[in-house]
Amino acid sequence: MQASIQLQRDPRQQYLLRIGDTCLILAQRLGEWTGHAPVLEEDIALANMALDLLGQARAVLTLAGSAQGLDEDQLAFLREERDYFNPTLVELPNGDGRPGDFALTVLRNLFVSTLLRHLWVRLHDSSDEELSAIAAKAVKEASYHQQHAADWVLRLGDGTDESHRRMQAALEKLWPYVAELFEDDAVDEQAAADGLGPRWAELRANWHAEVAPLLQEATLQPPPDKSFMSTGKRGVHSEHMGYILAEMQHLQRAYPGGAW
Amino acid sequence: MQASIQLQRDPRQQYLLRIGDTCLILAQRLGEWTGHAPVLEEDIALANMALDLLGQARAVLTLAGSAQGLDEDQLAFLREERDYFNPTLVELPNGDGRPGDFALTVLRNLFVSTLLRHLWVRLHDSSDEELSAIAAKAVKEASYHQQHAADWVLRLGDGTDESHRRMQAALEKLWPYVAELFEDDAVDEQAAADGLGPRWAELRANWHAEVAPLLQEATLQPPPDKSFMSTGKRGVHSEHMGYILAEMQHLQRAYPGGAW
Amino acid sequence: RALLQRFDANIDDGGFIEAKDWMPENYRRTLVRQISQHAHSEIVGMLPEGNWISRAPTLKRKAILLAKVQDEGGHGLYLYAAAETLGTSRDELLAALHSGKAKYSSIFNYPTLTWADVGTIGWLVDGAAIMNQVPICRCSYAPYARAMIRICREESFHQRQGFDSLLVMMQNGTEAQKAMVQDAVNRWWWPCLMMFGPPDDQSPNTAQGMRWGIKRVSNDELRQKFVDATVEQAKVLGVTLPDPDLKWNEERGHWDFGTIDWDEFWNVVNGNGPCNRERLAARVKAWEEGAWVREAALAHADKQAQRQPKAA
Amino acid sequence: RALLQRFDANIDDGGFIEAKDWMPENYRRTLVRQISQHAHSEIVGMLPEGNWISRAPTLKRKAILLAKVQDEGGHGLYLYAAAETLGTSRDELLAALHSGKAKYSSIFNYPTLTWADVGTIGWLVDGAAIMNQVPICRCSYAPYARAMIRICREESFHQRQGFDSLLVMMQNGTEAQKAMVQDAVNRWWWPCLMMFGPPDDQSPNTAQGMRWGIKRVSNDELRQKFVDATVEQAKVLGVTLPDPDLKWNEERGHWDFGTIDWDEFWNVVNGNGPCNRERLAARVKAWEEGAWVREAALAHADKQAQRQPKAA
Repeated sequence: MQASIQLQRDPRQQYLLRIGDTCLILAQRLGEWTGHAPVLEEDIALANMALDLLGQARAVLTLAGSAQGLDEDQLAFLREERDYFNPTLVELPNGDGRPGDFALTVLRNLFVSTLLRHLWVRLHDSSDEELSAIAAKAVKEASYHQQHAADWVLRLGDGTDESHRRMQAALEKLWPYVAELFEDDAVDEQAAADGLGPRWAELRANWHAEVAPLLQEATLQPPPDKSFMSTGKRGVHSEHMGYILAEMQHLQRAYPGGAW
Repeated sequence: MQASIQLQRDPRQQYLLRIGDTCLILAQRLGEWTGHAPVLEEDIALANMALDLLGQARAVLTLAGSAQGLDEDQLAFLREERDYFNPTLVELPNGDGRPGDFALTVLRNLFVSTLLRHLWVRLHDSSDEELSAIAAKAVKEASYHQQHAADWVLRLGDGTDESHRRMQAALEKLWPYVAELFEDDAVDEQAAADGLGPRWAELRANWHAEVAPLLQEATLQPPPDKSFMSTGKRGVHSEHMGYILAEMQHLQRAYPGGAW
Repeated sequence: RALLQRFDANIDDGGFIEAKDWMPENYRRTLVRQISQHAHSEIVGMLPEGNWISRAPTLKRKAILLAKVQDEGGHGLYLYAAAETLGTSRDELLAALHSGKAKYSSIFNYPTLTWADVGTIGWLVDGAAIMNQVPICRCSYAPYARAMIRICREESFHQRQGFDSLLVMMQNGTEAQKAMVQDAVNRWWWPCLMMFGPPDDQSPNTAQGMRWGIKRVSNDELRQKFVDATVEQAKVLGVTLPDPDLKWNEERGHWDFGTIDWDEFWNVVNGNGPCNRERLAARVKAWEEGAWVREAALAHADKQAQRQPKAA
Repeated sequence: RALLQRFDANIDDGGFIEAKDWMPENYRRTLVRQISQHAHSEIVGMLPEGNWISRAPTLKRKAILLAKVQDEGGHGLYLYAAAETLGTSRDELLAALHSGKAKYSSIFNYPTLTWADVGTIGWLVDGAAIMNQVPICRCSYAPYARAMIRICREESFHQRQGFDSLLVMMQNGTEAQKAMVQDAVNRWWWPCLMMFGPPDDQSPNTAQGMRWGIKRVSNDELRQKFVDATVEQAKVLGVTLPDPDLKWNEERGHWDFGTIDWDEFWNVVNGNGPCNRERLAARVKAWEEGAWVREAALAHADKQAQRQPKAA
């Protein structure tokens, strides 16, 4: 009986799921590239990043489920959409069709890896020892992802006219989803109070301090900020999320009681 | 508990499922166009054809399940891929990305509606009264679908250079999947012997007699025949089928015991 | 001047204007704006519901949904035709939509996140639309009024189907399904109240629209009527409307309700709702990617026309 | 002539040829063909398995699969590099693949239809590949031999992982899972036997390949070795190999097996397998749609190079 599991709506768990789901869903998107990248080296690099993110997701989901007796797979495959807490940014399609748009992919990687690197740095000081240990390993991976993405953003932003145009279009598409990353709420409040981890809002300044000059060097111009705010971190996702989950969850749902 | 249902591997049932699944899966593909067609009239026409096909699928699946006590929804949503028996042609994507390629869509509609019209005409004489009644209604719908598709194939084949090029490309993509439609086997043998319905092979001559001159008038040239043979009618599908089913079945699988 | 007087007199008598009749430029412009906005709403409205066609949970529900979305396309057609009687072509109207100049109903800038959203759109969004549209069946411009009569009949049907699909889940469904329905109602309730437009004292077009017999009932009156009707239906369903201030006012003979977040309304109207970019992008993509089809159809028709005389 | 004699003598002594050594044109051509075919097989082979990354049933299996497909990309890299030591660039080799001139292993023209196909590819396809490749670790061309040593080590690991994933399903899984595994084995068994190539008496390249120390063991010998090893593994798994003629031959000390359908083999080799068109189309699409990325990377590098001196 593979009905969905019920979460306890616990702020600690939600804080952890935001991190774990960010890694999980971005890994899912990056995995779509495998075998379809512009050069073989990127097939390998994107798969490698997906693998790192998946490893981070597994560690964090395991931690998030432990209090409630849920394992990583129950959390990954048997939640309803409302109980996934990744920011909307990571669930957006890579582009029209599969595998999608390489410009959007590397730009999103830059945005997310910059966020995660700063997050892991801070989580290293978490009052939760396990989370601190996960962060120690993950920060190195995030640094590599950030470097890789930054190299490509620079190359493509300041490459040919076409690559510049594509990068600028990707920037205009993704930028509106950045604000959500740093939105503050009670979940973050509680995590900060408990010493579990930082408010994501505290990462905003560092994030912009790294991303803004890079975009400038890449001759890219973010669009003006709007009042639009995505809400994936609260479990209210875009219409894309349902398709990701239908595909990702299919085997667990269709083979109840299966052993894999 | 939404595990998959088990079929009895009965030739009569398989004969009916080939028909029902052809309608079901093509309806699924046509439904993807809704809201995305090149002109509003085609949004409406494609949805209307999907609706006709869905109605045919429901009638035939109900008949196919009756002996085993299975209803249309169990058959539509709770089979494993191996137990769907539509020819591979109907499960091919509309094109890269969604909604896909209008050229491929209208050409496939021509191929399938021509097949189905001849099939329904013959099924009107079925020894199964219910199937005969279904056919009487469906034949009118198939005639309209065929006319609609033929008009577009003509328009696009003999339209602009670009539309001709796209239609020719679609023809080269789809033509290899036509042979399967008329492949003979024991299932058809049994249906013919029982008077349930014709061998699909018996429809081949009429099909080509209608399609060939139309392609010619549309200035389109089928590629040379190859030995390639798709096998969806035997339940061995293309890699596309799994994605259709993951999406189509998701709610039934994820909400066991649900009432809709 | 004489024409204007006759027009005004006709309107005052509750008469109807036909396409061939003289009408003031402003009246014509107002109607084109309103009818095309309504037509655009129908075709943009196909997207959020169309999103669930491939995932409908039963074949019956899939058929109902397909038929509904097809009807919306049909409504779009009648309405574009009605607008065309006023001298603006469908292509011009679509160009205004695609450029972002023309508006469509903001409600379609909210996403459909679960299957229950489909039923909820039928129940609440179509319900609100009907409230808005029934008075237009008596609109002074006859082609618009005639289109609306047909549309309203179909919308009522859709609303009942939406309500029915929620009722099945609430009465016979699992706990997970009931929670899904409640969640959908929570997300759609307030945006639906916004569908009637800003409060009367902030709605500049209302007076002139009333005078011309294009608008017959004010925004706030319609909103109150909708709330009153919906509260009762929610009880039958067994869902809670997400408004702690909702209570019966014996004196007014109406249900009081809480304060609408008009900031959200204006945000969405001004392009910053959850799906504004994606909805418009989907329409533009369909139009641009379909260009070769439309061109080919024209080219083929030209060839046919040139062949005719030769064959004769 | 003296060069040729020295080369032949070296080969006869079981020596190795390095990239800088003199070699006959035919030897070079044969190696480029074989190594690039092998490299193409690795990157085309990423497609059927990559098809299941998004749907892997657990996070552990997803990670294993991602790592495996990543490894295949890595094998592709080493092999293209090995081929490049012979003077043909990766771009030239890819152009031959994309034009259909170069071949890749026909096994990847079969579709992955269920999750069990992923495990079965690991067990049977990688198993057969290892049988084919282990002898190449002693190939006379040293760069190829060195690449193969690393590749074979990783392939063995993949094979064990594939077997393990099937074993879990067969031992602890549901009936539906066991049926899924058996179905996958039924579909992959015969194509895997074809992976060793045509029977020795119909394989024209074998003799020269043997002579040059590129090929070390004949097709039929390898096939027999694979059958013998696999029959035992199938027993452990609890699956039936779909061959009624399979039986132990005491005299030969080997398992006899049924007749291979060589028509099917040649059909697939000649482009008429289930997925030939789609596999090639996927590679060509990735290459063409990636052109702007590769061009931009070059353009950026040029800009950087021009900026350096100015900055200096």
